[in-house]
Amino acid sequence: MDKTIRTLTDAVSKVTDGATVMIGGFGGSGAPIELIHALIDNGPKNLTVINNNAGNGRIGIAAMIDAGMIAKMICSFPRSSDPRAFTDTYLAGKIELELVPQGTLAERIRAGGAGIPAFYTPTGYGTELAEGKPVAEFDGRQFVQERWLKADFAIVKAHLGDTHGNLTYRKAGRNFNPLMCMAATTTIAQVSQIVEPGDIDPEHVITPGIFVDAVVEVSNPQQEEELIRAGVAYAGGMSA
Amino acid sequence: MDKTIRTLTDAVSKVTDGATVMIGGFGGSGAPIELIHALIDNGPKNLTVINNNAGNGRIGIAAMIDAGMIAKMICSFPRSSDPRAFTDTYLAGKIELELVPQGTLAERIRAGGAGIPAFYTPTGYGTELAEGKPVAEFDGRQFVQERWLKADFAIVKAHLGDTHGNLTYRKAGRNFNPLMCMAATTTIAQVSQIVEPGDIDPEHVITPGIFVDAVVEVSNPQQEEELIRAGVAYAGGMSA
Amino acid sequence: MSGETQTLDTRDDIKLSNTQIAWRAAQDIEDGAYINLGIGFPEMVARYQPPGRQAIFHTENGILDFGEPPAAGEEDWDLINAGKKAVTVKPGAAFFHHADSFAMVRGGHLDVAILGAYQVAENGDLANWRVGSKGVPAVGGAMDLVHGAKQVFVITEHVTKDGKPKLVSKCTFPLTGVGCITRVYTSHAVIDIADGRFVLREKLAAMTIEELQAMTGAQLHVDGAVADLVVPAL
Amino acid sequence: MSGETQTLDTRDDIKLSNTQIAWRAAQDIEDGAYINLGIGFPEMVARYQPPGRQAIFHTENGILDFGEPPAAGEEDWDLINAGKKAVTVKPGAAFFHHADSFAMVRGGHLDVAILGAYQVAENGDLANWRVGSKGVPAVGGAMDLVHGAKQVFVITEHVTKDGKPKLVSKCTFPLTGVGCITRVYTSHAVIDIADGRFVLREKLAAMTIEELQAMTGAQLHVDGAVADLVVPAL
Repeated sequence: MDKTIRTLTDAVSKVTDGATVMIGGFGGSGAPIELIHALIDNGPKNLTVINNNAGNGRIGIAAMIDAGMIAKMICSFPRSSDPRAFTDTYLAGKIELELVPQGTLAERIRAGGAGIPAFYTPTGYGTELAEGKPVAEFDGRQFVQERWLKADFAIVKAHLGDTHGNLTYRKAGRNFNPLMCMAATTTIAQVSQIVEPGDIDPEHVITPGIFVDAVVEVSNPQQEEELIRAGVAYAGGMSA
Repeated sequence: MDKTIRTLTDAVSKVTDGATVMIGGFGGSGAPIELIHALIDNGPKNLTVINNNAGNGRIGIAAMIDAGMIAKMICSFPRSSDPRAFTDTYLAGKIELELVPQGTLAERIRAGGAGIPAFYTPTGYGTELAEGKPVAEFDGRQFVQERWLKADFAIVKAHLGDTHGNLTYRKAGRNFNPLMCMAATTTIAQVSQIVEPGDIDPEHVITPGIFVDAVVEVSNPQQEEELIRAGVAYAGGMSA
Repeated sequence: MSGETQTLDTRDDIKLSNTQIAWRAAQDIEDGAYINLGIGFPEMVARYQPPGRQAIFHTENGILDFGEPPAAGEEDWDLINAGKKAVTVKPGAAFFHHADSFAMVRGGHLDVAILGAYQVAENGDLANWRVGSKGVPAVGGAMDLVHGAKQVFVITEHVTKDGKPKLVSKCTFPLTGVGCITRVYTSHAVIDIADGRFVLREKLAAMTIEELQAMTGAQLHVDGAVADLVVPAL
Repeated sequence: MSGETQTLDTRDDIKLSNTQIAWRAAQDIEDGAYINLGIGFPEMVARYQPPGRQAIFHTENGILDFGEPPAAGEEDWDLINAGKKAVTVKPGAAFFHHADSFAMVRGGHLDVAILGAYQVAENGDLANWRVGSKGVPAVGGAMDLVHGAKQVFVITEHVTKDGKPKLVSKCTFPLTGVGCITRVYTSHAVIDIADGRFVLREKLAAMTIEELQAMTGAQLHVDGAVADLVVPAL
């Protein structure tokens, strides 16, 4: 068994029009910029994208929006230091937004991965984000019913990955990545280094390989924050 | 901030009559034998105990049952290589049993720790273990509603622990321990070695210190399986 | 139907041994499959992985990719499987807690779970955790394992020791799960469960479909070819 | 009530600065407390921990016990806080994923969360995520943070820039959470929320309760002594 894929383009080649795609990262931390750009080159349209944010500047998810690939964003915070891509598209009525509180977003994704179709949370009770959702009382307090989130694909950024798909992460770059690995039919991870099975201590594996389908090496990954500060715009065709 | 407690007896001194106590371990793996025996010496009665099993031989949870400390067991598998303590007490009608499927037990404890009062699971639907529980349909399939489990105390076995309460575990000794740390008002961990903050890499912390209240060092912990094979019975008074 | 079958002899001369049933089930596990084997008889399946295929074994108590038992005296009692037997790990193993372990189970991440059975019904219901209301009930992970794995197989004798059918129209023992079993490997046959029916796929060449039907507590359907159930001497 | 207050001047000469409000809130954080500070103004609270006390700071994106920003040029952009600012970690820090992070939040493990506010109502309702229905809505972790922490504090100006009360009988802006705030530190007072009422605990010595009431959109109750709100020059 070897889950290694040689090129970024091959890694995302199965993502086709209309797919639901979870993309890891919180802002730029743990964001799989190279996989996103390869996806832009492949050019599937009408995607539903799940991420905590909704892109920054002219790269990554923002560049997907600019390329007209995203029909709907499910996120908690569609703002950034340079939110033009989402803001302009949203205000023009050309992208749908499902706004989800951040902890509920994380728990819905985990529920999708864990086979829990619905759960109750105190978060959002009595607010406009809970409108239309079932409410129930437990132990004298009111809770909102939330549903699992699943996806056709998850695109994540990890640190080490072995050929069985076991993954580690770097610092706060962990964030949504391990959850999304669990919740997608097909999970594609870019890693800074591909290692042999056994090179990652079983005690230190954060995402066990059962949750990962493909691993592609990007040895010096870009950081969204640095690209934004440098004013980079993704021009396409750079992933091959 | 230093969460170190010097003696086992002090560590469990706040567990009083009628408390609900989660005890980590799966069989003997990850079972905090020394803390359990200290608890027997302290002698609180009428406890509700949550563990995957219900004791083996004449030590650990079985010795608690023999000592008449447990009014109710919540567990998935009250059998072992030497199940006399639970079997005899249960068949004599002197201990209550709440039998919970193992994955549901784990998820209920995690829910207790995560502030999720109820969730839906496919597990147990249509069986006697789901009788009387609410059922709901999601995406054309039937699911059972299960409630969170919380406890007054969790007693767990870890490997390394720093003075802030950050913990690591050994191999499959992890099992229910990290979940129980989350779900109890007060969590007491025995560790093989107490180390300084920073000695555990932040990437390798399994239970962050926010979930732990007290850490006590037991440098060469006993393994239930070895005690059972040696025919040991806990005689009391050995924890001081 | 149970009236008919009570007169049957189990005919040891023309049935598979447990190791042969385990061997047959093992042939259907693909390379790279993630699999959970129930405690006891199903654990035997691990011994018969076809050459060139490497399945990855999951145990509920928090290990992925565990291997053979260690040599006697080399046991580490923190490294055990769900049956509380000492195991080893292979390169590429991972440890995780119980909630993550059952996320793998319930979340549909296992390719196959293989379990024993007291009874399997034609609608896929399974009874394998207790036979009555006496004694101490214990369920463990059985009720979780029957939900979530992409396929849930049963390996079992075709009939009980006293000749009663284990494949039935409706389970009479307490259920483990509803409509969860997709395939049954017995001492006499390989049977799929589809659309609420037993569909016969393979049977021992030495017996007729009628003979097999007489040992079975519900209608056996034929949908395409019925192959011979052929296993090596083991 | 808002009719009265619109005529009020905010009187810069007798109000606390934001740093002073943050300082005052910081005095109530105990040694060893686990705390989450909302993005922006609440982050200032971290600067004013009293000597000898060490609070442990949580950030939603998966760090416990993070510390000061790194020197310019030393940033690691995988090591950021919820406001996407570069941070460092202290000895004893831990990293974890978002579901575990919000288990800490929702599960009642934080001792204190401190947030900003557009409006706080006397029943503990908070409005702090949007002021209308225009533009792009963004909620982040605000709705989660108001539930679960053992105490949820607000730090805020007592009135808006145009003199309207921020402490009100009922929020008119979209709610972040219902009945979730336990204490409010303002530019003029410290006010507990108990049993659906604002209870005045401290006020600036230079003003009367009546003057404070005139700036407040709901009844201020007195239950025991009202101390002087005293802060250092900062």
